[in-house]
Amino acid sequence: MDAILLQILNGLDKGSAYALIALGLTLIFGTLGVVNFAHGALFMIGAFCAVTLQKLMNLSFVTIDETQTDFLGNPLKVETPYIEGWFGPETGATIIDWSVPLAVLFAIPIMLAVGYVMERGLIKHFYKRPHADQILVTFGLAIVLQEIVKYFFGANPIQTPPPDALSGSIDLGIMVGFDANAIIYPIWRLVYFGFAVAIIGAVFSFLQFTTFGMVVRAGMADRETVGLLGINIDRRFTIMFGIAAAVAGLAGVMYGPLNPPNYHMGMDFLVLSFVVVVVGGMGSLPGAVLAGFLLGILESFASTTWATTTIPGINQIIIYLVAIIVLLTRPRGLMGRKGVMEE
Amino acid sequence: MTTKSVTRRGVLKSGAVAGTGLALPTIFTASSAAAYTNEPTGGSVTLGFNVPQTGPYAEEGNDELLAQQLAVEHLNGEGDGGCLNTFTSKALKGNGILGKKVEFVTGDTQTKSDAARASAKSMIEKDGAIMINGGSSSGVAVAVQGLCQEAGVIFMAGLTHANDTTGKDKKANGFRHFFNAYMSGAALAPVLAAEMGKERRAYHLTADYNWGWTQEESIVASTEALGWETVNTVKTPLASTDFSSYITPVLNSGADVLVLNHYGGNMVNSLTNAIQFGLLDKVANGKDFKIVVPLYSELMAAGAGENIKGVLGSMNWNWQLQDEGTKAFVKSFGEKYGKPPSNSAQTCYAQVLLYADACERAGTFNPCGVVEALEDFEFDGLGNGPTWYRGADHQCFKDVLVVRGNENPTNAYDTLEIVEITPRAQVEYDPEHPMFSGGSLGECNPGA
Amino acid sequence: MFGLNKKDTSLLIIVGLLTLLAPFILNPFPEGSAMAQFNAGYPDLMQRFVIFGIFAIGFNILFGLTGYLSFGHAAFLGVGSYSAVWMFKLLSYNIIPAIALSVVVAGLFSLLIGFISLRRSGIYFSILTLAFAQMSFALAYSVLSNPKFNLTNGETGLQVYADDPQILQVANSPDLPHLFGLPMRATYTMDVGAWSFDFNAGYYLCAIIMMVVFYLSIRIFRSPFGMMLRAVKSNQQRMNYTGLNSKPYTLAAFVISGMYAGLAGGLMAAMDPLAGAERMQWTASGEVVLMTILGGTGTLIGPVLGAGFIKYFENIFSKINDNVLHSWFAFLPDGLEDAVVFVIHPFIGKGWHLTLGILFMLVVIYLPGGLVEGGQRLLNRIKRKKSKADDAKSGKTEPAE
Amino acid sequence: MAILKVKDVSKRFGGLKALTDVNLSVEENSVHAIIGPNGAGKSTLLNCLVGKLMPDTGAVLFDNASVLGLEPFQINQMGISRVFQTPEIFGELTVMENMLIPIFAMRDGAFRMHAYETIANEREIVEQAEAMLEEMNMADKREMHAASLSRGDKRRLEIGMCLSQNPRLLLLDEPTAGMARADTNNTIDLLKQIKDERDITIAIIEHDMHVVFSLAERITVLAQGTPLVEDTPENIRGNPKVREAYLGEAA
Repeated sequence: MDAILLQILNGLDKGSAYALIALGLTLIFGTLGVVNFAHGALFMIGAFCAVTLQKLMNLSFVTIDETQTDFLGNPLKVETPYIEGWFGPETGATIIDWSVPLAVLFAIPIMLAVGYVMERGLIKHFYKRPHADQILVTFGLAIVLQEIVKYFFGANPIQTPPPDALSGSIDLGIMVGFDANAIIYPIWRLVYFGFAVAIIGAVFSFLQFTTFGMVVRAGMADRETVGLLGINIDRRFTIMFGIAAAVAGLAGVMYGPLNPPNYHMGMDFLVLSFVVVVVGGMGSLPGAVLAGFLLGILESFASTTWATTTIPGINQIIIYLVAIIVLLTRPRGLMGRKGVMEE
Repeated sequence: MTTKSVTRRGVLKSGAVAGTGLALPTIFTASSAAAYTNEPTGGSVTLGFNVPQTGPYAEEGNDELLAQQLAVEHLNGEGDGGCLNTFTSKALKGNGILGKKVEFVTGDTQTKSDAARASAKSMIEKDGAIMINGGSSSGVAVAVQGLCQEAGVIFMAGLTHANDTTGKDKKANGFRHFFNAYMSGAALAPVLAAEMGKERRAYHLTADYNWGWTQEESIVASTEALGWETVNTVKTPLASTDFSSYITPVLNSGADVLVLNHYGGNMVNSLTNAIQFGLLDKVANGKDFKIVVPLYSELMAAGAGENIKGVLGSMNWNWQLQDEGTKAFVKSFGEKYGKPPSNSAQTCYAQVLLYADACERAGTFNPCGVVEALEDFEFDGLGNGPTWYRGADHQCFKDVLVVRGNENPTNAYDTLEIVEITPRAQVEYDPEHPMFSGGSLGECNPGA
Repeated sequence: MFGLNKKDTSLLIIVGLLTLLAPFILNPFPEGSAMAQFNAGYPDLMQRFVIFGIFAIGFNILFGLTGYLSFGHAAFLGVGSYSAVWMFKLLSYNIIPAIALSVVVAGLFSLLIGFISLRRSGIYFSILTLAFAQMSFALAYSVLSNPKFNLTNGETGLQVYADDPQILQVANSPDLPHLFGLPMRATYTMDVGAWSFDFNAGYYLCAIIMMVVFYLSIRIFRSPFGMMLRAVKSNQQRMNYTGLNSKPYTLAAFVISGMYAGLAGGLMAAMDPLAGAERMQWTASGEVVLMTILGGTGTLIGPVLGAGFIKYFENIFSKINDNVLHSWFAFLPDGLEDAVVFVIHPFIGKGWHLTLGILFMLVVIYLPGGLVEGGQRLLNRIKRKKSKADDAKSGKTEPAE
Repeated sequence: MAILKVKDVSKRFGGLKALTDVNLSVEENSVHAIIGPNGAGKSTLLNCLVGKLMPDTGAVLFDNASVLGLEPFQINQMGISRVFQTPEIFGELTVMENMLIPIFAMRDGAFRMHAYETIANEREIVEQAEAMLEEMNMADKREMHAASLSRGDKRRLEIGMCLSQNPRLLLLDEPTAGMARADTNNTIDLLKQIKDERDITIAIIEHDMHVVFSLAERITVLAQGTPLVEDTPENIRGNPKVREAYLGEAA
């Protein structure tokens, strides 16, 4: 029982990342009708916003400590971050310790800007081109973005640890009446799940309760009609693209403490998140979220010993298998509207 | 007009002098003089450095390349000479190899066996490389070793840890300086017994491909010989990025040791996840829970950051060793590049020197001569103490290091501390050991 | 000639001459000169040029004609390679049965995957093929290489071992892939003055096969069948209401292109008897997409050009390092030299992926017809200039094309 | 003799009744028009005839054989050709190729792997296509891309492609929708000419009364998913029910 609950938690956690990426992907597809293969790269850029902030905070001045020696036997150069110099060692260290949560604030303007530039500079010109062209140009963009990140940050993963207060794990089992130590779960993973739920909730209520959101939803349903009403739908779509980029980016920022960011994490998630979108239903926001969590849970269960002994190798192929089955039996996906991209 | 199996470009350079351009085409057949593939005939000899320059192991490859360049400098008598001063064989004079200046070309393996073979071929066919060195995975090493055997050049492997490289896939033209999974197990087992006791229950997470399997097999064998019990062995897909669903079952499995048979990005993530889930803070079966990473590298340690504190593993070599060879190498590498070398860098450096030395001692670049000179060669002064290149399988035997993630690192480079230097005798095995049997070296192939 | 019109015949002849003379064309710089690093005329790369040319020609039959974008074609290439190596292991090193089997197996495999994937179109088709390819890769890399049932030899790659049966191997035939005794590695080197040219048996075999399949692809492009495939791309609705069933047409195109991929895979194994799982990864499928688009989708010669371009990039361009750059810009003052090298540095050598990505984007944005369209535009511009000049002289106008 | 019979066809979309008990028969070699206000179910009916939609109940018989459950290409092979509201042609192909495809389809059926033949060698088919282009007055445009034709020419091409298959029934879906007056008149003339010169049945769904009364021999008026009346143009003109349901708005 507790093992099953743990795997569900793992699934929800994986699913959080899938859902957030797929949410943005669907938003872009639904509003702009663009298939964005560079969306995984936005997730990766978000994670590297955290890395950048961490590096900025750790910018240091060098003092020479004659009492110690480095690996060559020369006097040791001691690096002290400027922040610690300015705020005193303790406050400074605390600020650095909280760099990942702070990076959320740091990443929002950056991701909005990246999204804006991407849409105005590139995607805009592809609204009327076939989906294949959109896939190709964004695929090219994804390669370029990941190579740029690799050039600046190298190929090795970089740790972005959570703040001390939020690292370690807590005993969830006791809270819901299990034995002690039955369900111990890392705090940051719970934070990540909560964060994902909050972001998803924010996006949905934004679309549901603001005029802006209403126009966008109307635009998703029928772009031309809204255009006829004299509403500048293009500008709103640009903002929508920025928001989608920010959602993916924030998902990336917060993901860093779970698994250290590397330059190819975007590509790792790309194929998966497309599967999520297709399973959920192209253009359906609730579908993307539901499918994200479902696939996360499914993947977790497929990796249990029970599953891999029943069907050897199932953990390697489960996601693709699900995609194939769903596409063949229910092409519109779990929650897709009938007739939308249903071929 | 003759037909031959690989081009020999070196010869042509001398022929070029005689040619008078296109007005009166003179057609040379190149094979008349050459006795083996890419026989150097000019004033220089070309080595091929085949390392990952793109893809997730690019940093590892970059480190190897730095060491290889350093080795070339030392061979050509530039710099401080590095290990030439400490090497017990004194055949190398700092005047190149056999009086020829050493040049090199580089290739990008991309850590894919196909791409690695393509770049090795390009260096052999186009650039006339007479020896290929480098690499950061066993798949690549086996693939390139096979190619070098067929082409008739020497392969001096870089980082390759699977038993197969000098086991069932061993080749006469290939040599491995790096240690292997069996040796990791043999070196780790006594330390594990000393630190954790003989009654432990181990849970293995293993990367689901050849190297992972051989490592799991080796570690399971050596720990079970200690009296440990293996609770479960779980294979994880190579493409996994999050290991939480593999870690959680460990918590309540009754195991008290987790062995991560992972490398590179897999290892960084699985270890990070294991620490997140608080495994190291746990007490199981009345004992403190422990994590073992049988194969460590400096870059993985850097990627895993704080998480490696207290985690045991093994290494081929570490810059903190105190023998003369190590000190000389670390000094010249550190002064040139501002950081200490990694163990794969050291392997590549030593391999280049060993190759050059073998050529000097054989008095020829002919692969068969080189093979003869390297087989059962005993030396010291390149790090790790007295070392033996066994003739039966072309595996190097030397001390193996057991290391632990440093609890209190003083700088970015001493994140690992040496726990034990396991003497060579303890990691030796019979060439016909079941984990290594199956293949045969074959004959050395000079290519012509 | 050969049942082709004049234009296609001359194209075929040009391609034929280019491939047959490739050892000369690709080695334009004398040995030992500073430019020699740009020579591409060594056997391995020449083989790759034509093998990937075959792969891309086949891909273009599917993507160029029907517009179905497959992200999983590398799987067929991989399956072809595995089949070929298995023939080497079981029968002998003669490449004929190996290549034959690789085409057949890839054909059957593509029939299966095509039959399922083609139940959807558009982006769904792309994702289905992607999913199948990734599954194949995962299976080949680990699941099917377990010690109990080792079909692929996983990470190391499938290769021939001394204890393999090789029941048809004749005692004194070469111990590496050969065509009735002619080893694929046999190379004759001709030296002319400072130049040196390699003539490799394997390359010429691949080149001849590429000529044949290139000819076949011209025939397909010009055939009623090819016209039907273009009709699929243009308007499936009209097609169906004209009494034509578009499904078997697309499936046939899918299988043909799968067989081309299998042939390429078989040839790769014949040139180098090792089959690695990485050649099935979806990024490898992405590579053939890049080749086709860069060269020119739907054009005859485009995919071959694109394949050559990318392979040249991967093998030659990637080797330009900072030292080389410094030697090029040595004529500049020191500070400026460093600055120039600093600016160019990210794009060359190991940064070749970045350059390729940028180039690819530029092509998709500005040159949807790829290099071929670029060439045509250039030619037209020259022609127009010329004709303007002619007009001025003679007062005549050429008829519009 | 009725060549096309629609018997008790009903079709619902969720709660919406699109067609209710439609009965209709089209006589051989006649021109039969189906008219009705927007939302009367004209398009739904048409889609049921050509295999795009499956009615919930009822039967559709062509030459006494059921067409229900057949794919569009199979229905085409029975002798029904369809002209769309916006011309559906192969835009990226040349006019000549557009004309060749239906003729190949006539000869070779739904699928044939003629991958090694050359089009130029198929003399007979090329000649037929040339003749048809001649008949459509489009011979001079044969090498143009179909997408670059004018709206009227696209319509001519589409009709020509349908006629080249010698269909027994030609279905036209608002063939003059969105056309300029001159193009509309040209199309009417073309259809008249076809009617006069060929043994062909034409069923036409139309909004434009000018077109309907110029061409049709019989007219069915559809309202709210069910046929209101079926009669000759003269009688329809005078029918008060029709005026009320449909023409009333225009009057």
